[in-house]
Formats: sequence, C-alpha cells, structure tokens
Amino acid sequence: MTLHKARLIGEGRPLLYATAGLVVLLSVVPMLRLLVEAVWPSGGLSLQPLREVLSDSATWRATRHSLEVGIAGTLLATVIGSAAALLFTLSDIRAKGPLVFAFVLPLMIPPQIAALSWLQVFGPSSVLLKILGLAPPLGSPNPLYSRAGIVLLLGTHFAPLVFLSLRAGLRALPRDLVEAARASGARAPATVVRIVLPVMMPPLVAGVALTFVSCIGNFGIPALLGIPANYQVLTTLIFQRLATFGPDVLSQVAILSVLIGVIAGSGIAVQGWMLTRKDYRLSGGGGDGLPFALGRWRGWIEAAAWGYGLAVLVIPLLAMLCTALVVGYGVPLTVETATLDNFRFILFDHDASARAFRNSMSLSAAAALILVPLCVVLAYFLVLKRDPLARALNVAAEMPYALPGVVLAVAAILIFIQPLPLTGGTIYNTVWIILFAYVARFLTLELRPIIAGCHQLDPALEEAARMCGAGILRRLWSIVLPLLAPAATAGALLVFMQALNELTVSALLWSSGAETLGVVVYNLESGGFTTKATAVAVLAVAATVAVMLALTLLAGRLPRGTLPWQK
Amino acid sequence: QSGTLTLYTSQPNEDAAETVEAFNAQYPDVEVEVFRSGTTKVMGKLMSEISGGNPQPDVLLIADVVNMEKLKAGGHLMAYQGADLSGFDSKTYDADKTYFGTKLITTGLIYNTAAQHTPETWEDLTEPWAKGKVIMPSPLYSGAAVNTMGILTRADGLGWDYYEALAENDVAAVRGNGTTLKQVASGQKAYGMVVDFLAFNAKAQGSPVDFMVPERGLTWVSEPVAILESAENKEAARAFVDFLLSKQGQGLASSQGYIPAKSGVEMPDWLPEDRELTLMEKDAGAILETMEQDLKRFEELFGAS
Amino acid sequence: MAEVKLEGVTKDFDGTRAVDDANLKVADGELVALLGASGCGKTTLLRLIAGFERVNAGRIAIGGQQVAGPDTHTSVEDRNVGIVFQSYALWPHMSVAENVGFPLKVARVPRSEARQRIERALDTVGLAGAGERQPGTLSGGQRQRVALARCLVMEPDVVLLDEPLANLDVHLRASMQETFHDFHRRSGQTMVYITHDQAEAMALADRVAVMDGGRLLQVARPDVLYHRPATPTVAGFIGASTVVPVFVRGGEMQETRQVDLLGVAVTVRAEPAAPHDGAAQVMLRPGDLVIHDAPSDDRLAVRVVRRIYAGGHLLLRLVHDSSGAAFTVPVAEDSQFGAGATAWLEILGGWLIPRDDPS
Amino acid sequence: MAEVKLEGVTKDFDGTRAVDDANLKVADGELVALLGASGCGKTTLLRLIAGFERVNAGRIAIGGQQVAGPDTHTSVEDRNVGIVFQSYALWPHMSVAENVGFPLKVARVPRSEARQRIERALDTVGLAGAGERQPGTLSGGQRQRVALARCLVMEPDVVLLDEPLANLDVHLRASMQETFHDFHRRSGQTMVYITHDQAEAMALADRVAVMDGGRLLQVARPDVLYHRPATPTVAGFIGASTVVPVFVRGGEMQETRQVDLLGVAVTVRAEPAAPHDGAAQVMLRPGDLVIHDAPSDDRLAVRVVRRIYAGGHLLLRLVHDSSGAAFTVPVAEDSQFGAGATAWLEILGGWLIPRDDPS
Ligand SMILES: Nc1ncnc2c1ncn2[C@@H]1O[C@H](COP(=O)(O)OP(=O)(O)OP(=O)(O)O)[C@@H](O)[C@H]1O
Ligand SMILES: Nc1ncnc2c1ncn2[C@@H]1O[C@H](COP(=O)(O)OP(=O)(O)OP(=O)(O)O)[C@@H](O)[C@H]1O
Ligand SMILES: [Mg+2]
Ligand SMILES: [Mg+2]
Repeated sequence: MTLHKARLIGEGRPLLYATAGLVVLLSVVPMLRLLVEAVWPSGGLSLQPLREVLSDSATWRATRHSLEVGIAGTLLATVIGSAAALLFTLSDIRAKGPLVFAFVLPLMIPPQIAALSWLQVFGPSSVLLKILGLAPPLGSPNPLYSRAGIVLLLGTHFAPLVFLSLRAGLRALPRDLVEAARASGARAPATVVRIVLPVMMPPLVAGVALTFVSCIGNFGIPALLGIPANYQVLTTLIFQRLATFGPDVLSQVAILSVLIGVIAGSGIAVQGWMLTRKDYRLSGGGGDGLPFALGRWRGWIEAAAWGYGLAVLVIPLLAMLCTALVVGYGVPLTVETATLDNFRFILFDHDASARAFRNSMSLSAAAALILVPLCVVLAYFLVLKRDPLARALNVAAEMPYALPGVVLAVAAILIFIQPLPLTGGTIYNTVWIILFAYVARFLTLELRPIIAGCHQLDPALEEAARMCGAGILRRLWSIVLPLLAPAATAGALLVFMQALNELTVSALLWSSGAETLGVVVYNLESGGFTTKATAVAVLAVAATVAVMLALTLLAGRLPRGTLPWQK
Repeated sequence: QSGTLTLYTSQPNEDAAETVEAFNAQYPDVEVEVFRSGTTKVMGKLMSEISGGNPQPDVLLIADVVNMEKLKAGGHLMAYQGADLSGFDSKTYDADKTYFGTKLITTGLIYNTAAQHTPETWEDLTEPWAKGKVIMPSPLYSGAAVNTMGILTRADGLGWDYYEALAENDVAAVRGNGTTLKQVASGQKAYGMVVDFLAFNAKAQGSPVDFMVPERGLTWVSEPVAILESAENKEAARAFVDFLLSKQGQGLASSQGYIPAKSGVEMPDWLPEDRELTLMEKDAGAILETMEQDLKRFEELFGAS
Repeated sequence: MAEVKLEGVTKDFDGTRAVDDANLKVADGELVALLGASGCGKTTLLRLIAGFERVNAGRIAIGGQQVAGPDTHTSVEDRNVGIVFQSYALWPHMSVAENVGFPLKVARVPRSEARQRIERALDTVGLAGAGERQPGTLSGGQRQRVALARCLVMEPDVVLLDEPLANLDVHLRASMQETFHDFHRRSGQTMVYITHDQAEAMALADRVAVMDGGRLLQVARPDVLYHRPATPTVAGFIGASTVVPVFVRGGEMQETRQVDLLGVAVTVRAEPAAPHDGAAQVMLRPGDLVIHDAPSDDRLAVRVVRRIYAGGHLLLRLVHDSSGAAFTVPVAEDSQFGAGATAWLEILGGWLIPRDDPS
Repeated sequence: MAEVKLEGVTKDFDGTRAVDDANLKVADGELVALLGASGCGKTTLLRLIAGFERVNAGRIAIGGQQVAGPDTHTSVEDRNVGIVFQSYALWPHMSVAENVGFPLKVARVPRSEARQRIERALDTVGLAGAGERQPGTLSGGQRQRVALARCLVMEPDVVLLDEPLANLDVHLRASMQETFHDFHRRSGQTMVYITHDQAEAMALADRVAVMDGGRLLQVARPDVLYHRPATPTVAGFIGASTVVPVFVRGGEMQETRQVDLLGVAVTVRAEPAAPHDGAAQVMLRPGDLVIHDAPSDDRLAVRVVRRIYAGGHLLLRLVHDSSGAAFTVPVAEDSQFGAGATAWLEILGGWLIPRDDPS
C-alpha cells in the first residue's frame, strides 16, 4: 500500500498538472501574449491604444452588432439543431443515417459559398427563378446583405454544433425517464419540453455555448454579407484595422480581441452557472427507446427535413460542383462548357494542392486525435472531481476559438518567433506551429461535448473500476473514454471538419511545403482561379465524406452509438 | 550569390512562382523561400514578427506604397542607393530609394457581357441605368481601393461629389476585388471597379466579363519592392531587386499581363488597341496624409446602418 | 377503474421469447401479484400492458377497450396506467416535489390542489418535508418511495408496480404494504404488482400469478397456490417446500393417494383426477415434516448440513443423501442437531403435484 | 484477508450527518451484516470503508494499516476491497464477460486463466453462457448477479456488499445465500454486508450491526440481537415484535423484573443492572403472546384489524385500542378470528429494553 505517496500527491495529480500545463500553453499563454501586446507594445507600458479603442464609437457599435448577430444566430442554430437532433434520435423518421449526414456536412461547406449559392438561386441570375419568371431584375438589392442575412447564415452554418452535441447526449438518455413521463400522461411535446430537454441540459448548453462563441468569432459570414451593408461586427472591425494599418495596429487588434474574449468568456460562465444548479447524472444506460411515432405528420416532417437538407447542403454543393466543372467563373454549365480540367489540374498538375491535402488531412486528424485524450482528462477532473484548477482552465480553453483566426495566428507568431527556450530550436515556419494553433483553437470544440458527456455519467461506473484496482490512466482509457465515445466523436468530427476547412489561422502561419487546403483555395482564388479553387473545395468535401464512410467501416469495433450517423 | 532569400509577397501564386523561377535562372544558388498571401495578411504577419523582435523576410513585394511608407516611417526599410532606375518615372519609386515600383497594376471598369450597357467612363457608374447594379471593393478593407479612392477624389471633375453620387446610386462596397469579380461574373451585379489582371484572367478563362479602360484613365498602384533593414541576406536581396527592375524582370511582368514600370518594355497584349493607356495623376504622399479622414468620410457615405 | 385482459400475448426480443402465450384476466379492482424468478419476463409483461412494447401476438384489453393486438396499439399516454419502475426513473433535474407533481402538471390540476396532493402523497410514503431535495441526494429506498408517490398522486385506472418495495427495509416494507393494502381497498384500482417476494405476494394479492420462462404457470388465490400448486415450479416458489419424485400406489379416497416416497409409504392429498399409479411428484411443506433423533420404519434418514438462525428459532437444512432431496425444517433454538449429525424425518402428508412444468 | 476497524468515524453531507461516530471492528474473516432503515447511512459507511468518501472525523484501518484519518486517505485502488454496488454499476460498453473480467485484466492475469475464472464466477451466479450478452439486455436480477460475479472474481481482502440480493427472487436468493455462505467459509474473507432483510442478516452473518440515523445502535451475534436488543429500534428491526411502555414494579431475581404492562402484571427478562422501578419499555415477541377468545384478568383486550395470509398460516394484526399498541400473532389458517372481532392476549414474558434510542 502506498500510503505515503497517496498523501503527498493525491489521485492523478501528475496527470492533471501535465494536462493543465498543456492547456495553459494552448489557451492562456496566447491570450496573455496578446494582453501584453495590448498594453505593453514595443516594450513599454502605453495605455494610449486602450483609451483610443475604448473611446471609439465604432468599437461599441461593432460590439453591439456582434452581440446582436451572435445571440440571434445562436438562437436560430439552437432551434434548428435541437429540432433535428430530437427528430433524428427520438422519432420514427425514416432514413436517419442519410439525414444525419445531410445535417452534419454543411459544416464542410464554406459559408461564403453557401451564401453565394443562395444569392444565385434567389438572385437575379437564378436559372430556376428565370424559368418560373420570378427572377428579380439584375442589380436589385439582395435581402441577404443585412443583419437578418448574417443571422440566417450563422444559424444554418452552426446548427450542426448544437445538433452533434445534443445527439450525443440523447443517445445516453435512459429509456425509463421518457417512459415515466408518458405514463404520467404527458404526450410527445410535453415530454420533450419538460423532461427530455431539461435532462439534456448539459449537451444542449454545450452546443449552444459553442455556437455562441462560433458566431461571435466568425469572420467569413459578416465579411461577405455585412460589409456591403456596412454592418460591422468585432471581427470585421479587427480585419479593417489590420487592413488600414494605422500605428499601434497590433495593440488595437489585441484590445478588440480581448473584448471578444470577454464576451465569449461570459457565455461560458453562464454555461457553468446553469449546469451547477441542478443534477444531471443519469444512472442506467441508454437503451433503444420506443421512438415517438410521428403518425400522419411523418410525411410532412420528412419533407421539411429533406427540404432543409436540400437548401443547406445540396444547393450549395451543386453550386460548387457547377463552378468546379466549368472553365471560367460565371460560365453557365452546359454540355459544351463542362470540363474536368479543373479537377485534373488540382489532382495531377498542382503540387501545392496535393501537399495541402496531405497537410490538412494530417493536421486535422492530428488535432482531433490529440484533443480527445486531452479533453477527456480535463473534463474528468472538471466534472467528476470538481477540481478548481480544471475549472479555471475551462473558461480559458474557450478563448483561442473565440478570437478571430488572424489574431490567434498573430499570437502564435508572437510566441514562437523567437527560438524556443532551452532547446534553441524553433517550430516557426514549420507545420508544427499550425498544429499548435489548431489544437489551441479547436480545443473547445472537443471539450464542450465531452464535458457534457461527463455531466451525464453515473459516477458509480468509475467507482466500480477503482474498486477493481484500476489506476487513473486505466480507468480513463477503459471506462471513461468508451462511455464518452459518442461525445468525443461528435467533438472530434467538429474539430476535423473545422480544421480541414480553416483558412484564417494558417493564412499567416503557413510556409513553403506547409500549405493547408485553406491556403491553397485562397491563393488560387486571389489569383483569379475561382473554378480551380472550387474544385479543391469540392474535393475536400469528398474527402470528408470518404473519411466518414471509412469510420463507418470501423463502427463494429467502436462503442455503440459512437458515430452520430449510426443507428 | 547564394544562401537563402526570404520573400514576403502579395503577388498571385503563379506569378510569384514564375518570378522566382526567372530569378533563379540568373542566380541558381539562391534558394528563395516565399510566403504569399493577401496584403493585409502579409502585413499582419510581418508586423507580428517585428513586434516579436525577429522579422523573417529579406525582401518585401506588396501591392501598395501606403504600407511601405509606414514601414519606412518605422525605420524597417533599407535604402538601396545603387538601384538602376533608368527608365522609371520618379513617381514610381521612393526618393530615398527605400522602395521601388515594379509594375503598374491598374483599376478600371468591369462589366458582365450580358448587361444592357457598357460603361465607358467612371461617371457612367452613377447613371440611372446602373443604379443598384454596381459593386466595388471597399477602401475600408482593401489597400488597392484606398488608392483608387485617393486618386478619384482628387481628380478634376470627380472629387468627393463622385463618391457621393456612387453612394446615391446604391453602389455596393464589398471586401475585396475577388468578391467584386465573382459578383459581376455570376451576374449578381452588372458593373464594377476591379483590378485589371483579375478581369483579364477571368475573361481568358471564358467568364462573361470584360474590362474597360475609362476615358479619364485608370487608377494604379506600383507594386513596390523593398529590402528590409533587418534582412539577413542583403546581397541576395539586392540582386532580387536588381532583377525585378531589370529588362528581363520587367519583360516577365509584362508577359504576366502587367504594365511594366520601366519605359521601353513591351506592353502586355490585353491592352486595347483602340484606346490610349492613360494613368491618372496620383500623389501618394497626399493620399497617405488624408487617409484617415477619407476613410471616415467614406464610411459615413456608405454607412447604411 | 377497469379490468385488464390478456389473451395469448407473446413477445420476442430478437430471437428470445420473453413472454409466451400469456392469458390473464385481472378483474376490475382486483390486485394480482406477478411472481417469478429473475428474468422470467415479469417486467416485459408489465411493459406490454403499459404499452411500452408492442405485442408480437395476442391481444390486450383495458376496460373492455382493445389497446394492443395484431394491428392496434394505443399509446401509453392514452391508457391511463400508472407505473412504478423497477429502476425508479426519477427525473434528475427536478426536485422530489416536482417529480411527484409532474403528472398533475400534465393534467393541468390547479396549483393549490396539486400542492396538497403532492404533500399527501409524500406523507403517505414517509417523505413529508423532503419535497425540496434533489433525487441525486436520496438513498436507494428514498428514491423508490418518491417513484411510488409519483404513481399514487395520479390516481390512474390501472396501477402497474414493478417491485415497488424491493429496496425497502422490513419495517418500511411492512408499513408500505399496509399503505398499499389500504390504498387499494379505498381506491378500488386494478393493480398488477410484480414482486419476487412470495410472502409479499400472498399477503397483498387477491390472486397470484406465477411466471416462469415467459409463461404463466398458475393464477390462483394465495391459499390455493400454497396448498395445491399446479406444477413443481409453483410449489417451489410459494413458501418453503421440497419436491420429491414418488411412485403412486393407488388410494381409496377421491382426494388422497398412497405413494412410495423414497422408500417410505405416505398418504398425500391429490386432485380427484390424479392417476392411481405411475411416477409422479409430491410437494412437502415444513408442516408435513417432523424431525426425530431415532430411526423407525416410516422415517427417512437425513443429514443435517446447516443450522440457520432465523430469530427465535433455527432452520435446519437437511439432505437425503441417496436421492439428493433437500429439506428445510424449523426447530427450536436450543435444538441439539448439529451440522453433520444424522436425523430422521417423519412425513405426515404432502400434495401430489398434478402437472409437470411446461418445457 | 484483513481486519477492518472503524473508530469514531463521522461523515457529513452539506449539513446533514450521514454517519455519526461509528465504532466497529470486523475481525479477520468475519462476516458482519449492516442492517438498518432506508437512508440510515449504510451505503455511506460502506463507501467510507471503500475509500470513495473521505471521513470528516475518526479513523479507518484495514489490516492494521490506517487508510483513512484526519490526514490520511489511501485511494480506493490501493485498498484491495471488492464492492458490489447497490445500482450494479455495470459498464454498458462491455459485454458481461468483459465486465467480470475487468479486474483480472487490470491485475494482468494471463488470458487463459482469466477466461477460466470468469467462467467459474459466472457459473457461480447462475449466468453461465451469458458472457457474450450486453448488460443493457439483462433483467434487473441478472445485472445484479453480474455485479456479484465481478466482485467474486477479484478475490479481494475485504468484500463490501451493498444489498447484493435485493433484486433476486426467494429461490435465487436462498441459493445465492448458500453461495455466499460457502464462499465466505472457503475464502475466509472479511465481509461487510448491507441488507435491509433481517432474516438474511441473521442467516448469514457472524455478527449484525444495526444502524439508525447514522449511528450504530448495537453490534452483536444474531441470537443476542433477537433476545436482548439494546434499544427499541433494534428490537423493532430484528424479527416481529411489539415495544410497549411499562412501569417496573421491582423483581426478585437478578435477571427478571415485574412490570405493569398496559394494566396487566407480567414478569420479563432483564439485564442484571436494570432498574427496579420507574418507566421503561418492554419488547414482546410473537412467542410471548397467546391469543384467546375469552377474557380473563391477566389478558389484554385487543381488536383484530387484518388477517394476512402467510402460506400455511395466518398472521393477525391486533391493536390495543386505548394505547394504540399493535401486535402481530401467527394463527392457524382456519382460525375463526375475523377482521373487527375482539380477542384476548395472554402475555407470557418479554424483554426489558435496557436503553432508549440515542436521539
Ligand atoms: N430490450 C431487450 N432486448 C433483449 N432482451 C430483453 C430485453 N428486455 C428484456 N430482455 C430479456 O427478456 C427476458 C425477460 O426480462 P424481464 O426484464 O421481463 O425479466 P424480469 O422477470 O422482470 O426479471 P427481474 O426480476 O430480474 O427484473 C430476460 O431474459 C431479458 O434478458
Ligand atoms: N452525496 C450525497 N449528498 C447529500 N446527501 C447524501 C449523499 N449521499 C447520501 N446522502 C444522504 O445521507 C443519508 C444516508 O444515505 P445512504 O445512501 O447511506 O443510506 P442507506 O442506508 O444506504 O439507504 P438505503 O437502504 O435506502 O440504500 C441519506 O439521508 C441520504 O439522503
Ligand atoms: Mg424486472
Ligand atoms: Mg444504500
């Protein structure tokens, strides 16, 4: 018996400290480095930039706008995402697997492409509307260029975050809790509202918090739709500051970033507060519940679900395909104009693309795989051990995701531009700095669902393993991780998809040989090769689908319910 | 010449690659490391590196002088007195020889070939038939657009009245040239202001767009190159600048579809036969000086909400 | 209030038959206890009545209305059945009072009335004042009582209880049995009550249904089950008993038979229709056995294998070595039979079990 | 194998005291049953011994090693205690065999040996062949047996069982009791066994600890608990009994006292140190009571409130109206006392309860 040791270090302390150290490095250090930049630019204390930014009315207008679209977009995403999660998990809707696919994949469609394709479908040049004779005249103002348009795009683009998180939670819902409600006379709507959703608070709130942070930190959508309407949010304001590049630009950017961080952090604080008030531990396992029968509504609801899938996945995807299959942007796709040249070029003639596929695939997969154990350990200490250190890190973990990617990249540069202490080596100008930034940035995407999963764990399951003599690593690996598998996969999938698609971080961090897909798309695009750029994007979606299908082949070896699209 | 030369540039990828290739044909022992991105991102990266105390590039090749001026003011640029500037208009380079224009990238009019009208002048964009159908990059987010705004608002007969008229005519100001091109090519908008090479690339690929040189002339930037004070391989850096300013270098720019800055070099083939190439007057110093007020003014004009 | 009627109800779970051709009629106001070994299908049968599972064959009617059949399936909400789950099924996000009050909220019972009824229900299960606590902080038995209160409060037509007292101590168990008894008498509700405790089943139920391997073996009044079990399994389930193989040697009376029981001649009770010869099985109750410390012709030599203290008296576990038959006989606390000793059993009577178990 | 020693162990949960100054020594190889009402702190005490909770005060030693104290806390993994959880705590992502085999995997037992031990354990609990099933498809009792097997297989120094038989039917319960008994004898392991079933506690345990409101009221051999309970609560917990207030009127012998019991004079057993006068309480067992259908001076008039069928005999619930005292008396199945009738109780003896319950 190791009494002495037990007294000195407690249960799993070294593991916690190691994890905490990593998280500090990933989340706290970049934020601190930015703070230093904000008030200590070029080696001396200066409050001038701070005063300037805080007294600028543009700052507060952008903050208000950020909050407006952030909250409204989150609400929309929550409604869509949770409705879909409930329908696809608890109802007898048909073709659940394909529906889940159709619901998750839009995360892979760059929102600007979705927006453009909608603009096309509902705009002056719409083939469909032209046939119907409903096409608005060329040049008429488009309603998507507005606050409402931004909210719509944010809501639909980030709905999968809520969806995946909630679906992972719903799969652990003990059958008898629903049955007890129904036996109490509650019908499906009352059962869902009064029992299912409240019990599912942890994953739901996790999804909502993630969405909120994503909406606040998103740049692409407000840049596309807000700039023409001169509707400025914090992220576009930061970009503007960088573009027009006044004196102390980095300080100003740092201060604005901190502002975003504060908003995101308060979202997480609200989340923490909501979850500590009540008890959400579920005992007993999930079970194949008797799904709610939709009855005569089933046809209509299925039509609505597929209609939504059509709008957010098929139309943008077709638009991408149409663009990638013609020689020049704007050329209508006909038998004569169709060509595979773009794909041929990307696949065979463009070394950078091949490298980028390799890099992005391995970077995304590596980030997802690194984050799973990291987050499981952190969530374990946070939720099951109620460790104060882990709690403190919980909020910090959010920051790198809330910051605009450019800003995180700036922070990464500031940290790693000087040779590493002790070793004297450097990861600057290598893929490793991108990996660092990815792991830091997407930490929260993995952490939120896993924390939610932890909230629903029956503590006795872990205690039983302790009784068996299993040490902490053993328990985490054999018991906690498999039980959290659905949440972990949901998170890993989010990380993988977001990282594969990501541009803003790697745009500043890549170097020759370390291109990412985003960089290649951007470079092609800005050289005027939109059709080729789109071909890359199409191939990225195809690769994601391939990865998901490959996972399906592994499904037999994974704990039940691990893959969101599995039955 | 040997060693590694680090180049940060906002040139399109293909062009940058060709430039490096041609440079290497002359200096095979210099290994050129290229970081390419949009001007904003290149500058963001560079400023972060400077702030972190370890700037990486030896040579910087970006679209506009405004950023060069700021770097110069910060003391980050090295003067290269020995540069061969014969044939270069003095407007294209810094009098202190810290940066040198390498080519002229112009902004003119673009239109969708399916549109009813063909804009011939800058003023056409304020015509009633163009109302709501015009798009342009916003100077708030694009350096090239700042430049265009600076030139047009200083031109006789245009001035701020012109921008007011544009705002009246519901012109959309978007993030950059890429968006502008796409919107016109896809028919969302009919007319726009855009940089030349994007329009010609698109046209060459078959997009239903065409480029128009307005009667008054084009606005332009000179894509300056500069050597950083902190450059580690100044030798190679000088060689690189020499190459860009040389006849071959300028010829390469021309063959890539840019207007060379050095006189006596062949013009690119896209230049219309029937129209004289005119570049509008430009005072970079003045533009830089009033930039902040101008941006505010622009924001107010186009500030819908 | 309603009668519950099952006809030929069958339920399969991917291949295994959980309930097999069950026929049962629970009269209006009757309390039927379902008794059976673990895994015999009791919970499944209850879930079929409640409507959580669909029947594979057969019909179920509640109050004369068919609720389940080849092509009918009324959903749970519309059956007005109350259920107490074996696993409690308390909602973790609600306080105790909210859990109990949920059926009332669904039924839109006015607040003040709801509050009263919740308090009454909590009082009934001995949890008055615990309304504000969270289920997660309750002990196992406390949780079960909350589940009970939640069912009581909704006053349904049919109440289904899945081992509602399994986690309670004797004390509370006895008083909850009283509660049930009173509650059942007063409300006159039809109840189906699962238990694995035969004493509880006999004490509470009007009739007891004994289940085994998905089948209902016998449904009868407690005393009938006790004295005249239909199969060896039923005999084994109800009260302490030993079932031994015998050979019937005839019998003069309609209701008795002479049998050869492990070499000893015994007169046992039997059904009139029972055969007058051939192999059969006889059930012996502790009351049929007398233990002696000396042999005799009509006594069976057995070995004492264990003395079990049972409070105020001892139980002796006895084994008849050649046949392996085991007996449990109560003796006084100061009995001198020690483990390993030999004793002699006198057999006063028994019951000739009429049928074999269905295989 | 190890002795377990608790000294002054106390545990609070935000304000409420779950375990209060518990002192208990379980000798090496002893089986102690923890008996008590729902919510009295049994599970908490077990979790303290296992190491899942930290003590607020007091010490716990296992095998002479202090494992919990003011500033020691050995973690669970290092205590080598086996636990069977009240809620089973099976891992849903593992098959039955994997659940059972987990402790062996942790201990790096070679595969082939592990397979054998798993099979043996499953066989012991009557689940041979169920190794490949998923816990989610098992019935309640089946799950409990898997949890049991998981504990058996790891052969720990100390085995802690939290109501391991609560969900089993009598049949299986009796046979599992045998299993435990044999297993305990063979392995000689120290065991602490929570149950709310006093019959089980008395049948299995070397000593029984009765708990109430977080306190250990009495720890003693089963027959001592039955005949000489220390407090009214203990008396109520062990076997059927009635506790009535009496007035002591002296007594000649050391071990008996004369008392006035609801107006009737009775001689009861008592501790030598028991007072010779004053108010006290007496416990009456069913064996102390004889029921009559005619009055007499030394008989108590009571009302029959319920007849409970108990298999082969009836239990009569009797109430003495003026005092409210309730009695349960076994009578023959054909007894003529109907509900509502009046009967007369003769009281043969009783036990003078030495202490009151701690408040
Ligand atoms: N969803 C299911 N899928 C597959 N098999 C099931 C399922 N539910 C129950 N079974 C099986 O059906 C049989 C009957 O189970 P049931 O839960 O009805 O037993 P029970 O009589 O209630 O037992 P206990 O007293 O242990 O609760 C068992 O063999 C069980 O394993
Ligand atoms: N984690 C906890 N937080 C707060 N109170 C608790 C907690 N765990 C137990 N309690 C309380 O402590 C007391 C003892 O609980 P415990 O679970 O030990 O009872 P028990 O004797 O095992 O009951 P049962 O027989 O019903 O399982 C109860 O009042 C219970 O509500
Ligand atoms: Mg059951
Ligand atoms: Mg307990």
